[in-house]
Amino acid sequence: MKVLYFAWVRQKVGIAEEAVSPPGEVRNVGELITWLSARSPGHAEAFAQPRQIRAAVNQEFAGPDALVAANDEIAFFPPVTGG
Amino acid sequence: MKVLYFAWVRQKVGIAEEAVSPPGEVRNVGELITWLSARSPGHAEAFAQPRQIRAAVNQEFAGPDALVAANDEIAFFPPVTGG
Amino acid sequence: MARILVQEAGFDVAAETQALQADRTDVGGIASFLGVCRSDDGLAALVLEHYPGMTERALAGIAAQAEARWPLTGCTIIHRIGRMLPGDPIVLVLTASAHRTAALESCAFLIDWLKTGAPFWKREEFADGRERWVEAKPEDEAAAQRW
Amino acid sequence: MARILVQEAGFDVAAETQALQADRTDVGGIASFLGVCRSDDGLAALVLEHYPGMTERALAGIAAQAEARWPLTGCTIIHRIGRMLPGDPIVLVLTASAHRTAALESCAFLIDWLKTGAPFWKREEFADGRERWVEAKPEDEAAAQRW
Repeated sequence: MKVLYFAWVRQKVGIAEEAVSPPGEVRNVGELITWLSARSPGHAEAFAQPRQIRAAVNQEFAGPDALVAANDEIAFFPPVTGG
Repeated sequence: MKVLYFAWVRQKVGIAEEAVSPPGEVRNVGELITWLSARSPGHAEAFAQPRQIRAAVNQEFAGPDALVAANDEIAFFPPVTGG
Repeated sequence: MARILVQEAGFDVAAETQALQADRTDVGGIASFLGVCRSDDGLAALVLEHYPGMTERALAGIAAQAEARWPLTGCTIIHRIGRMLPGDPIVLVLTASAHRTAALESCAFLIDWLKTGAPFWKREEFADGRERWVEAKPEDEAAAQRW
Repeated sequence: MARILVQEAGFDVAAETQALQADRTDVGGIASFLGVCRSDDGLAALVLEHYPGMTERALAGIAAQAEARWPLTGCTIIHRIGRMLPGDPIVLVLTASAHRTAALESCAFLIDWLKTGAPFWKREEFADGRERWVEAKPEDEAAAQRW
């Protein structure tokens, strides 16, 4: 599973991208956030306020209940501010 | 009183502009239309359908009840179609 | 104060856009509408007539309403008169503001009002020699009234 | 098919406008919105980050929605990334249609959705060295939801 981070989520995690292999009980975005939070203090800080976090699964916006699978590309970032 | 005609109103009247001196009982735009209609067959044709006619008094849109006076500039034209 | 031009000549969209930004960095968005001559039904040319004097007054009045209603940093209205061929630009409305909503709304307001509140008339000339004065559309009146 | 570009380089508003008219005379109106970097609160620069791949998909999806909803003859979205200085253009949305309402509405729709539905993030850099990620505005979400 490929995980990408953008904007201040990337800055707090400290890396832009990583390959992870969460255990089988991590089935959705919300569970992945919980699991990733334990990886490092940076991860923990990035995900400390889940309401500030948005996600995409395979480049489509996804909520916390969206399922995640081994070959997915999952991205975490703040609410978007383009335009 | 200066009277101006635009678009097909001008084409039907046959002139773009004329100076007129209507009698005192011609007090408003509607009465001026009636009075002008008697000036020539072209005027009559131009004003045959008063609902198709719009007017301006001193360069402001005006309804049939708008007053007209000797030194006014009165214009008659179809509904506008710019933009 | 809005920039209002009624002219036979064409106009330079890029230069007009640039002029609204010149020497200022408080502009966040510029909305524009460019009206173009279509070639519907074999149209060969469109001839635009106006009421000199009243046109400029009407456009300035409409622009002043927009400036009173939205916090604009600039506003430009250029309307051409005379003979246009299919593809030719006819009218340009530009509005600039710190925020996009003010720019977008005021631009739509201006073009809607310009269609019903400024003394321009269009005559269509067709390839087969026919001529026809364009009739006012009830939906244009409705569009202007919604503001 | 909309023309979608995500690029560091600037863009040529006049050329992009012209391209929507090239070789056709069924375009009656072109609406546009140009987003510009403001210098609020001593801003020195704005740095725009995005999600390569997803950005283009999201913009194409938003444009396809606009094209399904309004009878457009053309649609262009150009969004810059990287470092912008006050006064620099950031985003350009152009919509062309036979009729003005379709062009104006779809342009407003696109910029509203782009603000909430495309993965861009802005970081502000100030003259005194401070940096700050721009926060999403609730009114942007509301603007997008009204469509």
